Amino acid sequence: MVDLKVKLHDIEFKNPVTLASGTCGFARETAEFFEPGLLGGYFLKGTTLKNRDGNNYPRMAETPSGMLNAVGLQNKGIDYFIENIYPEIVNYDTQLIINVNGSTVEDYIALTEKVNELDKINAIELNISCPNVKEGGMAFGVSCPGAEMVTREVRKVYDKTLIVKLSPNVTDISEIARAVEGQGADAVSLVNTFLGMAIDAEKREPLLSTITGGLSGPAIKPIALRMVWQVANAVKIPVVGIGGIMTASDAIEFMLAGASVVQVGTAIFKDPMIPVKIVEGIEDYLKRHNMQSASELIGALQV
Amino acid sequence: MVDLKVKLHDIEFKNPVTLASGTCGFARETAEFFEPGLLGGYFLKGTTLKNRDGNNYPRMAETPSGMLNAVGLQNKGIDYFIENIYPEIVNYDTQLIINVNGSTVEDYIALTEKVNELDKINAIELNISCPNVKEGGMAFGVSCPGAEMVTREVRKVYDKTLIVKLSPNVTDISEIARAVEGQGADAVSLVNTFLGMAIDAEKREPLLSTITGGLSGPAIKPIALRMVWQVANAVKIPVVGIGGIMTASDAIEFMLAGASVVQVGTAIFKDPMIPVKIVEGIEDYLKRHNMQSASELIGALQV
Amino acid sequence: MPKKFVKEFTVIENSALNATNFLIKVQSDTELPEIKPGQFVNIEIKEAEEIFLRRPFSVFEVDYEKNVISMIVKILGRGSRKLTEIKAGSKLSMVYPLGKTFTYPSADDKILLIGGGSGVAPMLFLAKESGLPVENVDILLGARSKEDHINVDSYKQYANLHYASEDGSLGEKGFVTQHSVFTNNLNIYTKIYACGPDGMMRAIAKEAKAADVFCEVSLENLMACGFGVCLCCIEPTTKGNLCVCTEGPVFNINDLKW
Amino acid sequence: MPKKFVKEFTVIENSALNATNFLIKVQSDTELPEIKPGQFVNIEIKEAEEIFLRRPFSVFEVDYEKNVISMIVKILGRGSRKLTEIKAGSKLSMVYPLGKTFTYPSADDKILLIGGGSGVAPMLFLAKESGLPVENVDILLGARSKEDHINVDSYKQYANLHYASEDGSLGEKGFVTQHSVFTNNLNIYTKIYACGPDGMMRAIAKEAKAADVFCEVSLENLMACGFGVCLCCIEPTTKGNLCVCTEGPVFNINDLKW
Ligand SMILES: Cc1cc2nc3c(=O)[nH]c(=O)nc-3n(C[C@H](O)[C@H](O)[C@H](O)COP(=O)(O)OP(=O)(O)OC[C@H]3O[C@@H](n4cnc5c(N)ncnc54)[C@H](O)[C@@H]3O)c2cc1C
Ligand SMILES: Cc1cc2nc3c(=O)[nH]c(=O)nc-3n(C[C@H](O)[C@H](O)[C@H](O)COP(=O)(O)OP(=O)(O)OC[C@H]3O[C@@H](n4cnc5c(N)ncnc54)[C@H](O)[C@@H]3O)c2cc1C
Ligand SMILES: Cc1cc2nc3c(=O)[nH]c(=O)nc-3n(C[C@H](O)[C@H](O)[C@H](O)COP(=O)(O)O)c2cc1C
Ligand SMILES: Cc1cc2nc3c(=O)[nH]c(=O)nc-3n(C[C@H](O)[C@H](O)[C@H](O)COP(=O)(O)O)c2cc1C
Ligand code: FES
Ligand code: FES
Repeated sequence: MVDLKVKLHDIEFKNPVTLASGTCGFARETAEFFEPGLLGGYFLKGTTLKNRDGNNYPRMAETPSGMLNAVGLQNKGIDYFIENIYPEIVNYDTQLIINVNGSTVEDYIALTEKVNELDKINAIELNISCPNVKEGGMAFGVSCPGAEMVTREVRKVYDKTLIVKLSPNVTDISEIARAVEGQGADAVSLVNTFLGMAIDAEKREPLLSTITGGLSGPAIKPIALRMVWQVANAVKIPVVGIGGIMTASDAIEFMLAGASVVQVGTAIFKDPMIPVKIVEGIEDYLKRHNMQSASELIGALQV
Repeated sequence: MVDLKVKLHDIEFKNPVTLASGTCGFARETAEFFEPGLLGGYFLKGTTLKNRDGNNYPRMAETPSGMLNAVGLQNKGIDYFIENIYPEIVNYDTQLIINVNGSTVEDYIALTEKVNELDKINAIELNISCPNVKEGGMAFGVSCPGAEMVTREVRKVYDKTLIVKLSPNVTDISEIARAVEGQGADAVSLVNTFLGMAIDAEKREPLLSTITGGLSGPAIKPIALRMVWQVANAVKIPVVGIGGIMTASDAIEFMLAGASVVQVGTAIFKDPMIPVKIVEGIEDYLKRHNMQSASELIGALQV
Repeated sequence: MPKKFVKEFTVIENSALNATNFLIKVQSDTELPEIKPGQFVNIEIKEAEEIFLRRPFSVFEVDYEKNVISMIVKILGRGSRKLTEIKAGSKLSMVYPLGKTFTYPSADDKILLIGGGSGVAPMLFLAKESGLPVENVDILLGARSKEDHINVDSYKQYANLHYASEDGSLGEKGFVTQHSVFTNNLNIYTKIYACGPDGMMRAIAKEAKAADVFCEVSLENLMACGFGVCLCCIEPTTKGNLCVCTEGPVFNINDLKW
Repeated sequence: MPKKFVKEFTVIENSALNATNFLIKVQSDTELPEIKPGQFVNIEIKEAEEIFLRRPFSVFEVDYEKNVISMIVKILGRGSRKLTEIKAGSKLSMVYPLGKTFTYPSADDKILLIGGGSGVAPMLFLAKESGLPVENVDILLGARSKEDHINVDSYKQYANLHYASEDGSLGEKGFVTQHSVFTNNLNIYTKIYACGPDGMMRAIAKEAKAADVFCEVSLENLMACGFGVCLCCIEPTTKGNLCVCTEGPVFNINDLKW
């Protein structure tokens, strides 16, 4: 029997496969396909202090091996989550992590304080990298002072595991990673989506209501993998690897590059069962390679 | 009859379709498939002052809708070019542009001075964005001071059209574009490749000898298109659009986003005739849309 | 117990209904869950370059005995074209059943079903399922010309068939909303259902509102996931932006911001 | 006049030679240029997800009358597998002819051709083209076992056939360099040609160097373009890094840094 368990700071995941924020709703939606306890965890849909309607339709465009989205953090706000959603999912036998979003530092703080009260939420993922909102979002994540400031202020009010989600739309992502590590982040997750654009040549119009949107899917995998490798080599805190993961091999590559946990995002739109297949594939890989534990994969790239 | 001609600063291209540096050799190779005069121009293989062997094999990895390369500017040096290659291609009825690369500013200057003497070369493309060389290369292209310095010094010794090729591996590409515009660049071309990585999960080794390499192909198109759109809105000088162009529609999208000329790169590996088909496709589009001239497409996106 | 599934079906028939519409029948080797009109499947388009996401198609008919689902696929772009080239015997991965059904008519309802473009399937399915006598079910199908209409004569047992065509080559000339069912008295109907191009449904909604008749439309917004996690398919409603894939595709026109 | 072409060929045959090797014959509707052993074609693998680049394959046989080219395709990964599933009648886009041929033997040469893995095709092609009497042409084919060998009996008219297999199930037991043609007297040959796995060719090169016999090998480096523009396929040589696709795939071992 191989041991699939991995640790991220002080929380344990039963396996390294989790779902990415904004691609798994509030875990209930995937529960219609499979038992949530099969996965290591869920990074729930980006949540804000107040209700947000998100951006106008159309919010999506298919691109080569990927897609652009411009959802813009549509959600009903943290209070709705606490009252209506949390009770429904609280007993899922898996890690539930809230993806926290603000337009101002005050928003982040207020949100975090509320989340801190939720017993079964052992970590938050601080999203300072959403490219689809006008204020806040990515603005904090693309400069060291911005990233440091939000991390520092949230750290003051949050006791549990603090994961900061980084934007790939930067010159040097390891610099930002080091900056948030310096302010007390317990882990970093990367990457969020790449700012991209799609045009309808016939109509001579953008395909998204917001003109630009966030690129995700296998197309971004090589860049995301490079960033995870750079960041894992730059910081001491653990790394959550995200970006275009479709198969167990992809997940393993991110772990070899230094990720302790991976998030599967867009892949689930293509096939909701992919995350479960990835768990099985990792187990199979470990057996084939005579490895005892998934944690042996972390950073095991031979260079 | 539609008019396919476009202007870039003071040089004219018979049509907006050119080939990207490093993907069309020295134009002779594609001439084995089609008449070079069919295309607007060729951005010749990155040339350095002295012979360069480039990086070790393997230098290439296939990725979803794209590829990574780590060629590392292998070339025989500018003197070899002037003596042996230039005479052979000088009479091609198309624009020939040299892609100039240095490890130091002095290299760039020395190279440019030599190129300045070549009658039939009406422009250079200053490559400050190659991710595959240890010194120089991208280092100049990812900061405003670096980009400014090289552009300023080369501008002093070069009389003809100076195109600066930008790196996409930056937080704000329009900032860099404005910086080189400020130092006298006549045009900017973008994007060069994205720094990426690929891993052989079974062997637990990187697939490239250099670990990381440059990502190109349709995978990067949405990001490249966004950058061209941002830069075209930020500078007054013309823009050359590059990144994952496979079809006439792709080329038109880049023009709508603001490019005056486009470069086709990796697509040619998939089908060497693609550039010719793109010229035909643009002509067909203009006819279908009752447009008189390809230049009407430039920046014509309705937002 | 899962309520939604991802499964490989076997294509047992793919036949052209006309130049651009195809009937595709697929069979499962396990029992089907209950599937209602308006619900849809999300189909993976395999072996196609540059197609990344699945494509949603309404369920047209269900045969619970043989575990067969059929769809009517209209060629619109790359994915639908590729799908219509599939051979019997091939495998087709589907996510199903997705979305919600219509408000079923009650025994004393007289209903009008309007289908256009790719929206014909759910209307025919609903006509069959309505349980109403033929005389209480009117179907109006709209298309450009006779060639663009598909033959639905077998549905005469469930409904009265009316046609509109822009060139007048089948039924009345003009758009569906110019058809006599609209220009006469829309109030003879107690429920109207529609599925088709956006413009058509908006025009119908306008007429239904004016006549104050209950009206549901089935939307075809662009989708990424199809099961409510991506929030890409939203439609602005009086209750906020709702997911067409989980809270629709069927909406009461009074809830829409049309 | 173009010297290289991109064209859709029609597949006229795809037959299994054994479990992993397939003979694929494709036909052009225009005249073929001259194609020599060692030269290759770069094939587009269509309708395959996540395959972006073409795959290079050596030409095995050319029929100038019927404009037919054939290749022997060994299943190695995703692309070659997909290619071996192609049906007669399908179209196949090829870039051709690519690369350079071998140094042809002269009338008084006695040659040894060694093929292994996916490298059998150019060796058989060269045997046929050499123009030498059978007694001056030895072919040595290496594989894991009898099942991995393909039947090349029809080449008896051009060459003496020798086999090596790792398990001894066909011909001599062991690697090709352990075969008696090597362990006896390699100097009976004036020219040696080889194509196969890297390790095999390096071992052969070592023996040929030791015996001071002329030796050319055909390399199979990873390629992106296949026609000399990307510089991805390079091999370090005494003349610097050379493109395998244009300056090879055939190299004299003395030029290689092996
Ligand atoms: C709930 C639902 C049920 C549907 N039922 C059916 C059905 O029963 N039969 C049927 O033929 N089709 C149906 N459709 C529409 C079908 O999903 C699209 O025709 C298909 O996705 C087009 O894919 P494509 O690759 O052919 O087009 P693409 O190549 O992706 O696009 C071609 C053009 O069509 C536009 N387009 C693509 N999808 C849509 C869409 N959903 N709405 C409007 N414009 C679009 C694109 O923007 C583009 O301009 C349904 C859609 C939904 C959401
Ligand atoms: C000039 C030339 C001539 C060739 N002639 C033939 C031929 O006649 N018959 C034949 O069957 N094959 C031939 N090959 C090899 C053939 O091109 C590869 O087997 C094929 O590209 C593999 O593609 P794939 O998609 O099946 O493998 P992938 O899925 O791309 O790769 C599977 C594994 O094989 C490795 N691999 C892929 N290509 C090569 C390669 N070229 N060399 C070494 N390892 C590789 C990959 O790194 C990976 O580990 C030739 C190659 C060259 C360059
Ligand atoms: C439709 C969609 C919505 C997303 N919403 C969020 C979000 O709310 N918060 C967040 O941090 N990331 C969000 N993301 C980014 C993903 O979590 C992930 O970082 C990104 O998609 C890259 O991974 P992938 O390529 O596996 O999808 C979203 C992505 C998509 C495609
Ligand atoms: C194999 C290869 C070699 C390249 N060499 C150079 C080079 O020498 N100089 C340069 O400026 N860009 C070089 N590039 C980058 C391309 O010119 C182009 O900017 C990039 O590939 C994006 O365009 P594409 O997606 O159409 O290929 C190279 C790209 C590839 C794939
Ligand atoms: S398509 Fe994803 S939420 Fe509806
Ligand atoms: S494969 Fe491109 S140069 Fe050889």
